[in-house]
Amino acid sequence: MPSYLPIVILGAIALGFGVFVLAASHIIGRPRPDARKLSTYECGMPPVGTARERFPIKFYLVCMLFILFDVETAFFYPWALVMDTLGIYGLMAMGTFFLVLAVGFVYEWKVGAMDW
Amino acid sequence: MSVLNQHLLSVLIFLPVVGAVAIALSRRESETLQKILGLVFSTAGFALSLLLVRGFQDVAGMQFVERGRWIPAWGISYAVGVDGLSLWLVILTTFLTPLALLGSWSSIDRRVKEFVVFMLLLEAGMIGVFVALDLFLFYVFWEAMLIPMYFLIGIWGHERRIYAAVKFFLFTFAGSVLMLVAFLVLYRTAGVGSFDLAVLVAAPVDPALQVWLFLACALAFAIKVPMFPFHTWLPDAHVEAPTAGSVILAGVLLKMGGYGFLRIAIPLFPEAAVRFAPLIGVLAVIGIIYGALVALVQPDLKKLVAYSSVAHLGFVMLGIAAFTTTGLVGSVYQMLNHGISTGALFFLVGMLYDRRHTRLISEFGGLKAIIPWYTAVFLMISLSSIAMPGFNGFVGEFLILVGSWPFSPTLVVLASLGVILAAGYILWMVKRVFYGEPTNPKNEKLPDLSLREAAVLVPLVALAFFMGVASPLFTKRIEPAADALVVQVQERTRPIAAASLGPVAPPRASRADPAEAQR
Amino acid sequence: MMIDAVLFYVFAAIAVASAVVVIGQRNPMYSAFALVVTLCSVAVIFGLLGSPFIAVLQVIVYAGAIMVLFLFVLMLLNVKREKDSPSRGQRTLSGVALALVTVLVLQAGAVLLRSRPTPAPDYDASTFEMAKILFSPHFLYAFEATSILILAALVGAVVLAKKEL
Amino acid sequence: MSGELDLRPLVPAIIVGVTGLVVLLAQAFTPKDRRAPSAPLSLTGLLAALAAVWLLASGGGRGAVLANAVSADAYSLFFQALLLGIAAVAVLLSPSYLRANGLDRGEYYALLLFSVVGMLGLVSSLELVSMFVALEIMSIALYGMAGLYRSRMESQEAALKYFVTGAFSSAFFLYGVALLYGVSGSTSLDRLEWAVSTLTTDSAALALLGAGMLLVGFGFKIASVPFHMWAPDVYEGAPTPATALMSAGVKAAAFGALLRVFGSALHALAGEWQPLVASLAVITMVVGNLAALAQGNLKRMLAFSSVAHAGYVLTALVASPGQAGEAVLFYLVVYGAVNLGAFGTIAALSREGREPLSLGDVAGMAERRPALAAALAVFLVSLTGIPVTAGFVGKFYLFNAAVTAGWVGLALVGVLMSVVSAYYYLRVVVAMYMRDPLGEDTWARVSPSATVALALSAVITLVLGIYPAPVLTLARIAARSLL
Amino acid sequence: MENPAFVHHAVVLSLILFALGTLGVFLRRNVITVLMCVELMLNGVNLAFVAFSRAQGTLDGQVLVFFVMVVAAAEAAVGLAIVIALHRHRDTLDLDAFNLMKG
Amino acid sequence: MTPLAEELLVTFVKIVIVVGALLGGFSVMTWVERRSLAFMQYRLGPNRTGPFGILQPIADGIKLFFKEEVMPVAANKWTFLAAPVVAVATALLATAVIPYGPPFEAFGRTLQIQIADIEVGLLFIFAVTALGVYGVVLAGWAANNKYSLLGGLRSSAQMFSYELALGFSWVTLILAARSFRINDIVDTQAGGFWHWNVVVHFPAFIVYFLAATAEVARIPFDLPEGESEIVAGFHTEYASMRFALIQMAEYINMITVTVLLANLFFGGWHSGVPGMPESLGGFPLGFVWWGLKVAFFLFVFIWLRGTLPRFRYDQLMQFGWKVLIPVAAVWVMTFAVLWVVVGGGPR
Repeated sequence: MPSYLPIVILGAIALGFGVFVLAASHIIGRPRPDARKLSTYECGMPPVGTARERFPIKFYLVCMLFILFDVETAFFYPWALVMDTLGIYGLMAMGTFFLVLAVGFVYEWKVGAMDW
Repeated sequence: MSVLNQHLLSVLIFLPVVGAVAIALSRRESETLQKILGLVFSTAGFALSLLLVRGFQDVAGMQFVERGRWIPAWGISYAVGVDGLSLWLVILTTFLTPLALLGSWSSIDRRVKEFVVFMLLLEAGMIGVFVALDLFLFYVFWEAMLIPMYFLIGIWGHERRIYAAVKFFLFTFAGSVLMLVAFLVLYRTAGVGSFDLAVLVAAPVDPALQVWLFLACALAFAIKVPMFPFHTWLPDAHVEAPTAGSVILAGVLLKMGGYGFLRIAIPLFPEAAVRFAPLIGVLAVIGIIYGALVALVQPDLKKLVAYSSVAHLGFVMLGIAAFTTTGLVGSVYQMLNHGISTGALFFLVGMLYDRRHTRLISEFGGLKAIIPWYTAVFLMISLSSIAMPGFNGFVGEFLILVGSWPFSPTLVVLASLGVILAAGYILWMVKRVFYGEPTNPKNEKLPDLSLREAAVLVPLVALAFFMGVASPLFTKRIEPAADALVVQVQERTRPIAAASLGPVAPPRASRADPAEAQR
Repeated sequence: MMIDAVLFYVFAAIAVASAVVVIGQRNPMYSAFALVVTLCSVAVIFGLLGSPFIAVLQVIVYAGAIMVLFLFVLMLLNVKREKDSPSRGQRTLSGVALALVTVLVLQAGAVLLRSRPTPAPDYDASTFEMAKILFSPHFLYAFEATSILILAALVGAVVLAKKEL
Repeated sequence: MSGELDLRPLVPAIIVGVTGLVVLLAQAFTPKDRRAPSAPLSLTGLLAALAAVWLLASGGGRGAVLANAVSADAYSLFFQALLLGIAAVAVLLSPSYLRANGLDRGEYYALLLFSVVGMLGLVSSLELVSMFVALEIMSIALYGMAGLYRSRMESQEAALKYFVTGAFSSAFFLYGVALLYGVSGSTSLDRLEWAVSTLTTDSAALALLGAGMLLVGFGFKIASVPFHMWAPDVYEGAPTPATALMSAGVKAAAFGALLRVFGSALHALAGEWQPLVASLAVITMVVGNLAALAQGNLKRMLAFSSVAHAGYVLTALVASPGQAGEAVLFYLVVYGAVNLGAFGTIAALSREGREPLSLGDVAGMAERRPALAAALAVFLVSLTGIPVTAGFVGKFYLFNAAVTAGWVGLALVGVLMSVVSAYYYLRVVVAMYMRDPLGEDTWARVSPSATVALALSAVITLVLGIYPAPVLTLARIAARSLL
Repeated sequence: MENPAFVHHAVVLSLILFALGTLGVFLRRNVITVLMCVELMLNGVNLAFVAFSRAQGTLDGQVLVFFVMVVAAAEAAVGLAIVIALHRHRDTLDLDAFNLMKG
Repeated sequence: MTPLAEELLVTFVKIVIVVGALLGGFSVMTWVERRSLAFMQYRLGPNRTGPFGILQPIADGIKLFFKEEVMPVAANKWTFLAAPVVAVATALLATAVIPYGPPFEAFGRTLQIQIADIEVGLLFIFAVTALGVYGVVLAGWAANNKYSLLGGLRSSAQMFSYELALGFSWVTLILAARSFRINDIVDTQAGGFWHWNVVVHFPAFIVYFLAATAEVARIPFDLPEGESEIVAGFHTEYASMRFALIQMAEYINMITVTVLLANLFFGGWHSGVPGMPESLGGFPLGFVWWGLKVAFFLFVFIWLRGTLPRFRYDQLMQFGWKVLIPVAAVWVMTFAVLWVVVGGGPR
């Protein structure tokens, strides 16, 4: 049996569980909807406009930083795995990589991309 | 040979360039200085070019040859030299340039610096074309002089100058790029790894291919000449160009087409040349008659002269197409004549234009009484232009007609018709402009020739006479080269004529030696 | 092996179906969701092809990071549906593109199916081996260059998106 | 392992990259009210890298290092010198333009340097993935540069269009790499060359498919028709010095890689891809030139002209790798100098967000700015390909290569299109020299650094037109190391 | 390791994904959707690399996926930054609307 | 019974055990948390349902099941419904590769309560957690409520910001263990508590602990909810079992990170005292040590909640980016240098 098969089974079970629970509650629950209940919650006030408004660019910047540094960590994992066989060479290779991105990090910091 | 003699041609080419650079570096305002400098440099060039005549030997083959490595990777060298075909054309160039500068002394009144610079660069390019012995070098000069000419027409020309300049440029450029491709194909098929003319002449090219290559080259040259039906750029360019531009254009630039045939197209592709000779001859005669007829009806002096050029150069092409020694000599001689007489005519028209700012024949009349000296010069140049015996034009056209007789009596007869027509349009024009009563009151106060103008015209008139009288002095230098060319072409084409009987081994021995091949 | 094959075809079908949704949806939000599904299915296929590390990476980088960025931007900019009626020219263009791509795909697919390289020799396909290759001198240049690439993207994105520098 | 770890070939790229980092940090640590010394730093870095190239070259270059991933053979050294020179000139052109348009930020220079790192990598990679990463570094940095003009919508649009087409083409490039990897089991060019020379029919089809996709990817980068549609918009919208870098540098680098891949690694398939390249060349020349005829905007006109020039360069690719290499290398030098000059002239006159873009803007330039007009005229004449300018020698070389390979038709199309191009190039010359100026001369005084840049370009254009032999020899040596 | 039979089908799947992405780039007008389609194309590339890696029995293909992913991430970051920058000027993401420059 | 069927059976049993334990753990945790918090705050907490209120979670569950389902009309129906499913599914999936307790001998084979032991175990968790963000994003977007959307953005931004630090904190462990398998990492810590990673990789531990706390949005990092600013964050509009699922996911995640904490940094099932017997009367003692550690850290989370105030959102983000990530990254490089200098750890 392939080693990953249990994961697939678990995944199916997990999804099934979520769906099942929702479905069960849907069957059991007694919906008595009215307009007020179904309106969007806005601290008791009638909702103003739609929620789909524009939000600060900050969120984009931080997410952008995240994905770029995320791929950096993606390189760290295999490196950590084989670091033993690489020795000084691996250290230098990753050190250079790291330093370049550290400069990027410092730049972002200074330019205020991480200020909230 | 002295050092100067060894490098004489290079000096001739680069002296104007040096002058141009020097003038370009001078201050914008010092216009007189620039004019004087231009004159000094070009006159010096002329003086030096006379050394060529002195050192020239009346034999075939290149003289004053100079070779230097340039782009060795492709077998491109800086190779220059003169022979009988090019000698006088070089002199003509150096001769006309100072005159042109002098002639436009006062008529060019803005951006003088650029004018002089472009004139000198143009001179360098023209000399380069006439002395280049390497196809690449030839092409470089051929195209390079387009630019100054383009500016001369476009900046200092008349009302429709921009249109004329662009048309001139595009026509000649379009023609020459095809020539470039032809050169490249030749380079590849010849497989000698060299652009040296002599080497390439010695390497035979498949006749079928020759046809295409010849056509490509011939197109470039025919446009430049210009041969009918590629002449349409010429009236525009001539009319719109400033006087100096017209003079150089008519006097030298057009010769490059004919020269190209003699130096490039025919020696390289003799079989194809022989095959197309009848076509060229016919087109040449059409040009003669067409040019004359159109000139006849021109109301504009400059246009009339321009169309007369088409006719005159038809003679040149006829002589070339005939391909006899006499015909070739006549063609070369006629090129010189045309340079002098048409150059002078453009000067004269320009001088009139400077005075009246019009070139319409109808604006004039009875000028003989008002400006007698001018009239006298005009008359003499006109006679030269219509090939009056005693003048240079006669010698050239006579040689051409005689030389072409074996080629095609019919064409000769038709061409003779052109001579008569030429007499017609020129003399009619002279009559309308100079004779009769002064009809236009605006002409009454016209001044006669100034000293400067006289200085421009006198050498031309003198030369027109001299060349009419002492033609052997000139032709004997041309003859050996022309003869050698004819012999060479005949040698090359004979085996082809016999090819139907079976393959004939090309005479390798003679081809291995470039100098031999030239002869 | 049977299980592998079954799973492969199941997830391949899911991948293609959701990819069709990606390009067929007018609402970019749904396209994004569908793309996440495609990416995850492809990740499973990576696993089936014996590259668990790549599979995991696919989820981490694509699904977990890149697509989140897409969703963020969609949410931030409040992207609406595409306009319903493309112009005639566009429809023609789409038709032509569709036809062209279909033909090319059929051609290329045939080529791909025909060209079966020699069966793989026995080799150690562990993540450890892959990591060794990744950090071998052969890829050293690409690896280090990657850092510059990320840096350039970082600077470029900040320069473009930040309100004030 | 240490033997393989000879990093000397990478020194120029490392210098440039480190300079980029320094510039970035300098910008980050410079207070808001002060200006970071970005331009001098960048220039120093580029010149240092140039010196490194020279040292490498005088040491005889290096073969492949890093397990055949990168090399400093004559070919890549030639390109590296060229690209560094182009970048240096672009840097010289930048400060005055950036200041005139309020864009004077260190990020610009950092991105410029990063893109140069990418270009350097592109020409020295012997391996498709390194090549791809380098290509992406270059592209991504340039996306940023194109969109740098934040207050102008055109600039953002340019960035978008460049980005979308760039990303799209990268995907094609990559799929091509994937297919070639599928054929050879490796992305090393030498392995690929070996694999391609021992193909079965089925895998040959696969390899060809890969090569085709690679060609599409490169086609976008060199802006050959039909992958050119981004070029005019991007060239127009981007800050002009960036456009200069794009047109000169990107094209050179992309051709450098293209030639390496197709000329040497995939040469066994030449019979198959050459017709493809030839037809690309023809439509590129025709469409580029005809489209340029219709342009009123100088930058757009130059953009289409650069499309057309990609076509000219492609004509040489049908020749044997050696000869094609020589011709392409030399032409790229010429083209680099000329395009830097042409765009540089526009950039140098920029003032307060405006730059001379119409024929009316340059009308009568010859009387007001004779030297500048003369320089621009030289560049345009060189683009046309008329002798005593380098453009002629370059085109001569390209068409010679095509003719030598037996593709006379290609050369014919090339020269005829040159005639067409003469018309639109000359229009600018006409405006400058033969028309009267309109209104006051409100353009900027050309700054000293821009003067140096323009003079350098003009001198190179003329000198290479008159005496090209030394550079030709270098190009030949460089191209030979490709074989 | 023995090759499962579906390796070649995986390559074809990669081609299909790639083609669907290409098609999407042509069909969709929304910039962000177009970018997603490019990601889809890159994903097809990744699949091709992995499948070929398996078929060829070399691990290089997997390594290449790394680089493709980094590039995809970088492209997404820059591309979306451009989208945001453009959105600041114009309240649309329709590719056809970006036609300031014409000629 | 064929081997395959046997394996499948074992797998099913494992899955049932793990999922059941997690769901049970979730219920118990809610009770424990409420009671403990109450005690810390000098109140009683739920004490009516059953002895000590122990049946409270069941009551809650039943209540939620019968609760009325409400969905705002402006919401995006399928996305709205998908969000809790995604949340709970990813939370459950992440537990697949974690070993719960030591391997032990039973039924003539070596067993371990671990659903799948795959090569890239640790990264699998990372990947699935990364997918967990979608639950939040979907929920926030689908409801079409300003608070939900902003809350969703905030939560997800917080999640991936700390995910980065979390990911970095594992790198040195992988380096030392030369493996992604959690079992291998646990095994490197055998032979005494000074081998525990909390000692060897102390900075990594700090980073992990803080990042994990933030990742599961526990106090002091529970910014996604903020009654005063964004109401209940991304799940403002959720009620009934949909809400329960989201809660469940959060608690499962919390259990996951706690189990990981015990496994990765505190020696897992290793006692930490040399010479301690492996098993007592056939019962593997590892379960005891392991259980104690997990229980302790679960309590620590509650404890923190009872004692600490919460950050401000800007502080939270800045802390993540400007402190945690640099520290984690620098530690990785430092450790690598040390590793090379020392010449590598024991193999």
